[in-house]
Amino acid sequence: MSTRYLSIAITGAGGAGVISCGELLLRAWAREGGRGLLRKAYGPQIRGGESAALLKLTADERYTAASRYDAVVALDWDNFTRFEDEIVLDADSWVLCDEAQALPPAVVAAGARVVDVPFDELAAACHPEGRVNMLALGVLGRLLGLPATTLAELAGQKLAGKPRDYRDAATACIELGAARDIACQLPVPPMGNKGAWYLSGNQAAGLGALEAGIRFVAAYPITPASDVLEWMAGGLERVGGQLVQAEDELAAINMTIGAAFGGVPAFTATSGPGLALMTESIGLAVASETPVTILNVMRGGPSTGIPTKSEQSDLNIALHGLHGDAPHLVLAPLDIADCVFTTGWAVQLAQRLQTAAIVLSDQFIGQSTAIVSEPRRCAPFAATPAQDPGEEGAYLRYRLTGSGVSALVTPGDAGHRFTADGLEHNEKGTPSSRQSDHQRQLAKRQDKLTAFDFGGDWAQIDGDGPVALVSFGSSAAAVTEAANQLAESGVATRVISLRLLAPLQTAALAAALEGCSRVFVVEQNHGGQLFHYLRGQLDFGQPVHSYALAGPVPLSPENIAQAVATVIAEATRS
Amino acid sequence: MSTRYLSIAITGAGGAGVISCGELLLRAWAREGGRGLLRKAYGPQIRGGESAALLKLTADERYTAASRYDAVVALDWDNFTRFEDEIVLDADSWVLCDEAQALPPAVVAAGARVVDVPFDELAAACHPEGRVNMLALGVLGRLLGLPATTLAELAGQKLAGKPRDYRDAATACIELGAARDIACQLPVPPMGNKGAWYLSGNQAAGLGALEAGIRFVAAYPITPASDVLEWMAGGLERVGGQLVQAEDELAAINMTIGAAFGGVPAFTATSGPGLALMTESIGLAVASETPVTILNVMRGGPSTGIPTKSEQSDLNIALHGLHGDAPHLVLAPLDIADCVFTTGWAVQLAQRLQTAAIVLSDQFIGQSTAIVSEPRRCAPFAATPAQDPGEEGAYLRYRLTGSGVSALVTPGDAGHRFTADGLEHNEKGTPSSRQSDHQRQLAKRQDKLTAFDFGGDWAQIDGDGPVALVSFGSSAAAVTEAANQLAESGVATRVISLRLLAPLQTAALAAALEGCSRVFVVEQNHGGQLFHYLRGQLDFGQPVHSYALAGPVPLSPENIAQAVATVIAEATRS
Amino acid sequence: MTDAIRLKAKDYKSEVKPIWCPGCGHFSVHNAITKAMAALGIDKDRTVLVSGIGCSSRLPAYVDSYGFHGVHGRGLAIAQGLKVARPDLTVLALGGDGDGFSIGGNHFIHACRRNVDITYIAMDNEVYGMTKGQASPTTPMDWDHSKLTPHGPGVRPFKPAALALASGAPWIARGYSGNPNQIAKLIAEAVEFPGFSFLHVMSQCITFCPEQTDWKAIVTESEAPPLADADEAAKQFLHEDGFQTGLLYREQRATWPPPGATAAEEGAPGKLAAAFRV
Amino acid sequence: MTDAIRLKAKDYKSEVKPIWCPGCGHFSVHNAITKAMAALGIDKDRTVLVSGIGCSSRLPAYVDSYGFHGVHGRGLAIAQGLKVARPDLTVLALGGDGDGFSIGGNHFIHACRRNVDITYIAMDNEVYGMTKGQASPTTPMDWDHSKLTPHGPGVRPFKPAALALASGAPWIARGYSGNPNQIAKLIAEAVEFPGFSFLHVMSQCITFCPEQTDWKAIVTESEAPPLADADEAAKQFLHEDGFQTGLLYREQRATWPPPGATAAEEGAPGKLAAAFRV
Ligand SMILES: Cc1ncc(C[n+]2csc(CCOP(=O)(O)OP(=O)(O)O)c2C)c(N)n1
Ligand SMILES: Cc1ncc(C[n+]2csc(CCOP(=O)(O)OP(=O)(O)O)c2C)c(N)n1
Ligand code: SF4
Ligand code: SF4
Ligand SMILES: [Mg+2]
Ligand SMILES: [Mg+2]
Repeated sequence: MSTRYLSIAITGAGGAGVISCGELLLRAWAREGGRGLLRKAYGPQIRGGESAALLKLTADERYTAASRYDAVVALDWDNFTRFEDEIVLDADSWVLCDEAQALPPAVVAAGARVVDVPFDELAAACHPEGRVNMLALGVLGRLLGLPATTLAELAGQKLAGKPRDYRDAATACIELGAARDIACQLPVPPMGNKGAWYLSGNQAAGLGALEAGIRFVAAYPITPASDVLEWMAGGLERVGGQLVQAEDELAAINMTIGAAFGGVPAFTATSGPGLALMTESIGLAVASETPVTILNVMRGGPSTGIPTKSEQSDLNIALHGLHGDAPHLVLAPLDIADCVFTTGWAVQLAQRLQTAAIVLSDQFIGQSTAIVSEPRRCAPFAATPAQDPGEEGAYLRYRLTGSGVSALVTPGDAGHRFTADGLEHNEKGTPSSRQSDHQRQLAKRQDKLTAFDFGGDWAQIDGDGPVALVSFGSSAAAVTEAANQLAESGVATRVISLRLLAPLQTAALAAALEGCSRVFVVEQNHGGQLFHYLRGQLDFGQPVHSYALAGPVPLSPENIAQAVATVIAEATRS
Repeated sequence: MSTRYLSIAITGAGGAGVISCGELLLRAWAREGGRGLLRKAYGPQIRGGESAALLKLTADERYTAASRYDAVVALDWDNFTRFEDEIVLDADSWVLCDEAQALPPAVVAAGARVVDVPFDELAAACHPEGRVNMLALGVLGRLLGLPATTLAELAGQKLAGKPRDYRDAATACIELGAARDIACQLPVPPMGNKGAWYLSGNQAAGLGALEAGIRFVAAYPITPASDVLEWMAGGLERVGGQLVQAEDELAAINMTIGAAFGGVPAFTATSGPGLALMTESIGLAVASETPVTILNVMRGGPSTGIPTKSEQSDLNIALHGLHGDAPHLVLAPLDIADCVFTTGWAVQLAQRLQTAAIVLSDQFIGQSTAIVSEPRRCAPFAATPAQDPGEEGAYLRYRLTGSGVSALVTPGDAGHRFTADGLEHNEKGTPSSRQSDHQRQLAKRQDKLTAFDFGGDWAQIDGDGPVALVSFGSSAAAVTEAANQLAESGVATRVISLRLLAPLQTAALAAALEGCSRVFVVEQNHGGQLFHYLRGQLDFGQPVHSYALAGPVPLSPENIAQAVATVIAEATRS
Repeated sequence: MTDAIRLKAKDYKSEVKPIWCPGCGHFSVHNAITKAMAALGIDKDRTVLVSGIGCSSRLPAYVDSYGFHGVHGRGLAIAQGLKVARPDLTVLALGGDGDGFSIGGNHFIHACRRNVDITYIAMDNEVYGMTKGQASPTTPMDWDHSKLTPHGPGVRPFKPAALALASGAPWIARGYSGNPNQIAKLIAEAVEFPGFSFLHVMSQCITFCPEQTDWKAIVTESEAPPLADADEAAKQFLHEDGFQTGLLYREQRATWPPPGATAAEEGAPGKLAAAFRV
Repeated sequence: MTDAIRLKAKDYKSEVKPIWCPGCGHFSVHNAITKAMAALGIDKDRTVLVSGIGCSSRLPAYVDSYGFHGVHGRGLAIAQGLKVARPDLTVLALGGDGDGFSIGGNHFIHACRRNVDITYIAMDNEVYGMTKGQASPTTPMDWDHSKLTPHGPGVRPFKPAALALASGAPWIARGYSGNPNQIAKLIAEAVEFPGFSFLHVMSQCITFCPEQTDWKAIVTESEAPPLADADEAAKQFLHEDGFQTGLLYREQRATWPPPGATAAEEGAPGKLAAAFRV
């Protein structure tokens, strides 16, 4: 294992509060200058089913899912099998549980070391309102070296609205847990970094949007995008914006377009099924050159698929889901912190280029919470280059300019009235079905994207080895991690993590690939969507391999590294 | 010009009846064993605007749009400029018009030869109810050598519902026109072929669907797909099926899915904007493995675009417009007659493979009417290979089989009850979010398409020259025609016209391209959608060039041939 | 039903365990449906339950009949297509207030108007349960429990019965999850009614709207015969507090498609093709 | 309006020539809108006309104001988003019966419910004009002129006013294309009404429904003051033949969003970010 990390899973029935336990632990860890990630997993039950808090503590902010677990705190074993694919144990793992409850076969088979903690009994004995999750918090806090006072303080804040008795019970349980001597050694990573942020990718995306100027949101709830909206509802209220809960996604995207037409930067968030409903009207934004940003938090597909789990299978629809020739922007944040930058960049690009931007986040980065160094922001664009709408009455909304971008005025601007149109139109905006107008406007809408200088943020490039690992969005972390592992076994790589997917920066990408002898395209879906897309856009001079694996279990750096190593070994042999 | 054809344009105000004139002329021509195509062009006005009947008469059924016109009958010149892009005249062209009306500058510039026919005056003088279009019919009939009696008979049939006076006037005008001696020589192609059919591509697609077993249609009107539905409404009534006019496309596709779930082969037709609205639920058909066929009659895009004109720009959305990994069928008829075969084939494939099939027709073949040899039919598939649902209670709707296709029962079938689901599910159909179930069901849905033997109809291949011209759908005709022209200038080609676009028959296509030194991908859109798709799916061993030109003017064989010749010449030179 | 043995309600339950929270009102509807099926002696193999997406829409898998769990808001469209294509089947559509009145609102009003002979059960908990508690079109204006609408939706809730009536629904009833026997009785009547029957069930969401346990106290059960007069019904529906249960409105009118619409003509496909010959 | 010179109706027309058939009812609405704008002395630069797709929806380009010609059925959503974001503008949404009551039906009922302060003019010709004459949700059951429904749609038409009322619209009126002055008066009132105002205009399609010239004979003009009582209105709307014109219903209720909802907090974006710091 190249990177030192500590992984802890806390599992229990839905009501047991394992997620709260994980959150408090991570917050306390953050206070002490630690770094880490919390992933939440639920069974299909709405309430009362099983859930799991999956923690990965690692000083270097490499936030992939853990490939194995150092410790599992099992408040009970009910339905543990649902998480079997995700919580991998081995002989080095520690299991903290009430030994009175029978161990699931998988745990026995893994040969994990079991430590008896009779959670129910201890919690009940400690306080009439005693809760097992607080007990577990105390126990884990001690193993991590966290002060019980910090844990109790944070728990108190979280339970501020609850009766005093309840809060007292929490403190008592935490203290009891923290006092318990447990014969188990965990490889605790170093702490002591400061200046961290604590947030989820969905919150980060919301913040990025607001900071980039979004003041209007219309949306329809959908998992796993709802919490972007829930955060933004509060945020917009404070910055003087407005959020409309629409009747459906068709209304949401059109309300967004309406607000944007009014000159107010506008945004919506959704997930696969909602994005599918929006594509007709995203095409309207493209044709009418109205700037809108759509955040799509990807989940398992197709159809309703697996709503609560992650996948990267909406790349195809994001790139190609609009009817007609409808060039637009597609971006993807690379990690939780990068959600701030990439969403903000998308908003600014949409405004500058007067088109639609689709941002592809996913459930993994969207709903995981992490401690991160202060996120980078997208510097505010210089004011849009002066665009003179010209004299009153002579305004051409869709004027053919060198850049493809025309002067955009908004209602209220005196004397530059026009009608925006999704019908093909001439420069003035009057509907036209002439070949000449059509070809020119098609070219204009394409050229303004192609000609724009996107700078260096189209991708993050690490290393300069001869083996290229190309991925997009949240896969970047797993790929980077795999590259580290490959480096240890002597394979030097070049990791290219794409942030801007459309327009694809083909020249820059080709340059970045120069000198590579072999390319691997890594993504979390079944069809190899990025792989086919890249091949369709670029002439690769070297062999290109696809590593595409659908969700919902996050991509495993180990498996990626192994697959790459195998191909290389075979190539060398033959 | 390699192929002898005669092109005639009849233009006039919307009320003047130029389309009727064109239709009657083509019908009479059909009676005499001629072959030909009628394309209709309208201005944006609903009624009262200008319209044009564009005829191409050609013995060999090469139904591309004419690149120039031998004759124009201009009943008036109002708004002629709207058709300027499409009706190209030159010094060899004849213009029949009332010389009292000033010629448009473009006509003058072309140097066309003008023949004076004072239509209004003659019609009025001939009969109080006299109409210019019937006069023109007579004049043109004579130039083509058609008997005036045939024209009068057909006109009488068409006007059957009108007052006698009206019909008499028509006969009188036709006779007057036919009697007029016009000093103009047209290169009339040979007639005398028999056994022809007279129909539009939209009618052909409707027929293909009904013959393949469609007994349920739900749809929402949209140009240029409405006339498929209008024909099918009558047809379904006669074959004992049912058509529902839905409130929108969302309802249409879901009603279609509902009927299909009931075991009744079901179909819908739409165009770009409607297809965009359907993609979410097409994904449901894919995930729930419910067979449905969607005919998409393409028009100019993006957004509302150019509703009445043709384009091939919905390839991207048809291939990739579904969220998640949602493999399905995409087909495209190659010409008007082929709409029967390809639509029938699509229906049968959807049924056999329990998935969604999207058929990409377009306005050009959909709304043009042609005289064609008896269309080929898709032979009825042998009954679905016996699939044993197994014992009562043990039925697994989504069983993993060798072929990927599972036994499908429909409600009413005793003892094999199941719930179809768009949530990811296990073999039984029970929702599951486990990695193992997800991966297996994803693979199953992909593999059943990949593994199927589609036979030789995936493409039409003509020639075996070293230069490959690859296209899909209605571009095939222009490409074939271009190939003929290239042959004349010594360039031997291989024309590969794709009928099955997804799953792309990569092995067969690679085999078909074997020995080619250069590939041109030809399509009618701005972005080169087919070009990028093919590159993404196939390793081309030779240079590949894109010839992509958006609508609405149909692709020109001459321009294609020239572009190909230029590239080849340059390559030879360098 | 040809089967000699009379099935009990529990025989109509499938083996799949519901995912609902303990105390969810949807359990009552599930029970009521199986009770009604038993009371009608309905043929499992000729019955289809169709739904959209939501906690409520998970129901079809829990009944031992045919089922279709579709996409959010489109259950009614699937159900109508199925019934038109297969008039021999008994078709029930089910879903929640979000599914039916928000994203599915257009299909709802058009289904009322079209009057295809299906039964539609809307399980209304005035909230989006499945997505963790956002406001729906029937949520009270001042319900401020969702972060998405922190001061409440601020919009007057729909009155589903009034909307159904104005859209043309010929059969309208209301049930309450606290009284599954009444729901069962209403479902049985709805299934037997020839036309579109709309059963609005107040079905509490214990998790996101625990205050709905108060409904118990304000529900009234109508003993009056259903109104057959649209005026009277409209008056009642626009004013009611939303908690009168029972069969509220019934009118006879022609269903769509008209019966016998699908008789095939002798040799029809051939004749259709022949018409294209020159 | 700051302009000293009072504009006339014709000054509000743009230079784009309408594509409508001679005799189309939509010309009347176009005239009426410009008359109303002149009567209100409205500021062209602060007015936006939003529409969907259809013959009727082509209207915005013919008025010299800002305009948005959107996609089919979604004009009301664009208009609401615009008005919420820019409360300072006067926003009118326009469209046909197909656009508004068929594909756009969900937005229609939700716009009525939401009560954003815009004016919606539905130009109802009981047909899809643009796509060449298919039945719409307001087409008579037995209208058999479309090949798509050769025996007529066979479904009872919607009564748009009844639907609007049941959905919560606070202001409902009806006009007729034969009387553009009345339409102009109603539009002016609608624009001034604080809330969602629904103006249903019977606007004939001379091309596909020439029989609609008969409307002239059956239209009645209401002199009575508008109803403020929902019961009475419901009764009238459910029964009426659909040809009573005038302001039919008016009720005051809170618009959405509540006024002053968008006051920004000092230093807000920074504070939001700060909350994420550990
Ligand atoms: C197109 C689409 N949009 C949004 C969602 C997310 N979603 C799933 S269920 C649901 C609402 C459920 O509420 P309701 O229909 O009232 O059912 P309940 O859970 O309350 O029984 C939503 C918004 C989705 N699945 N698909
Ligand atoms: C998504 C979509 N579906 C269908 C259409 C085709 N379409 C254009 S206008 C129209 C109906 C127009 O009818 P109406 O709104 O009543 O307006 P009218 O032309 O009668 O004024 C339809 C179905 C479309 N443009 N987009
Ligand atoms: S969240 Fe509410 S509606 Fe959903 S299962 Fe739980 S109680 Fe029922
Ligand atoms: S078709 Fe009808 S609605 Fe359209 S412009 Fe002509 S008369 Fe008006
Ligand atoms: Mg609900
Ligand atoms: Mg209309």
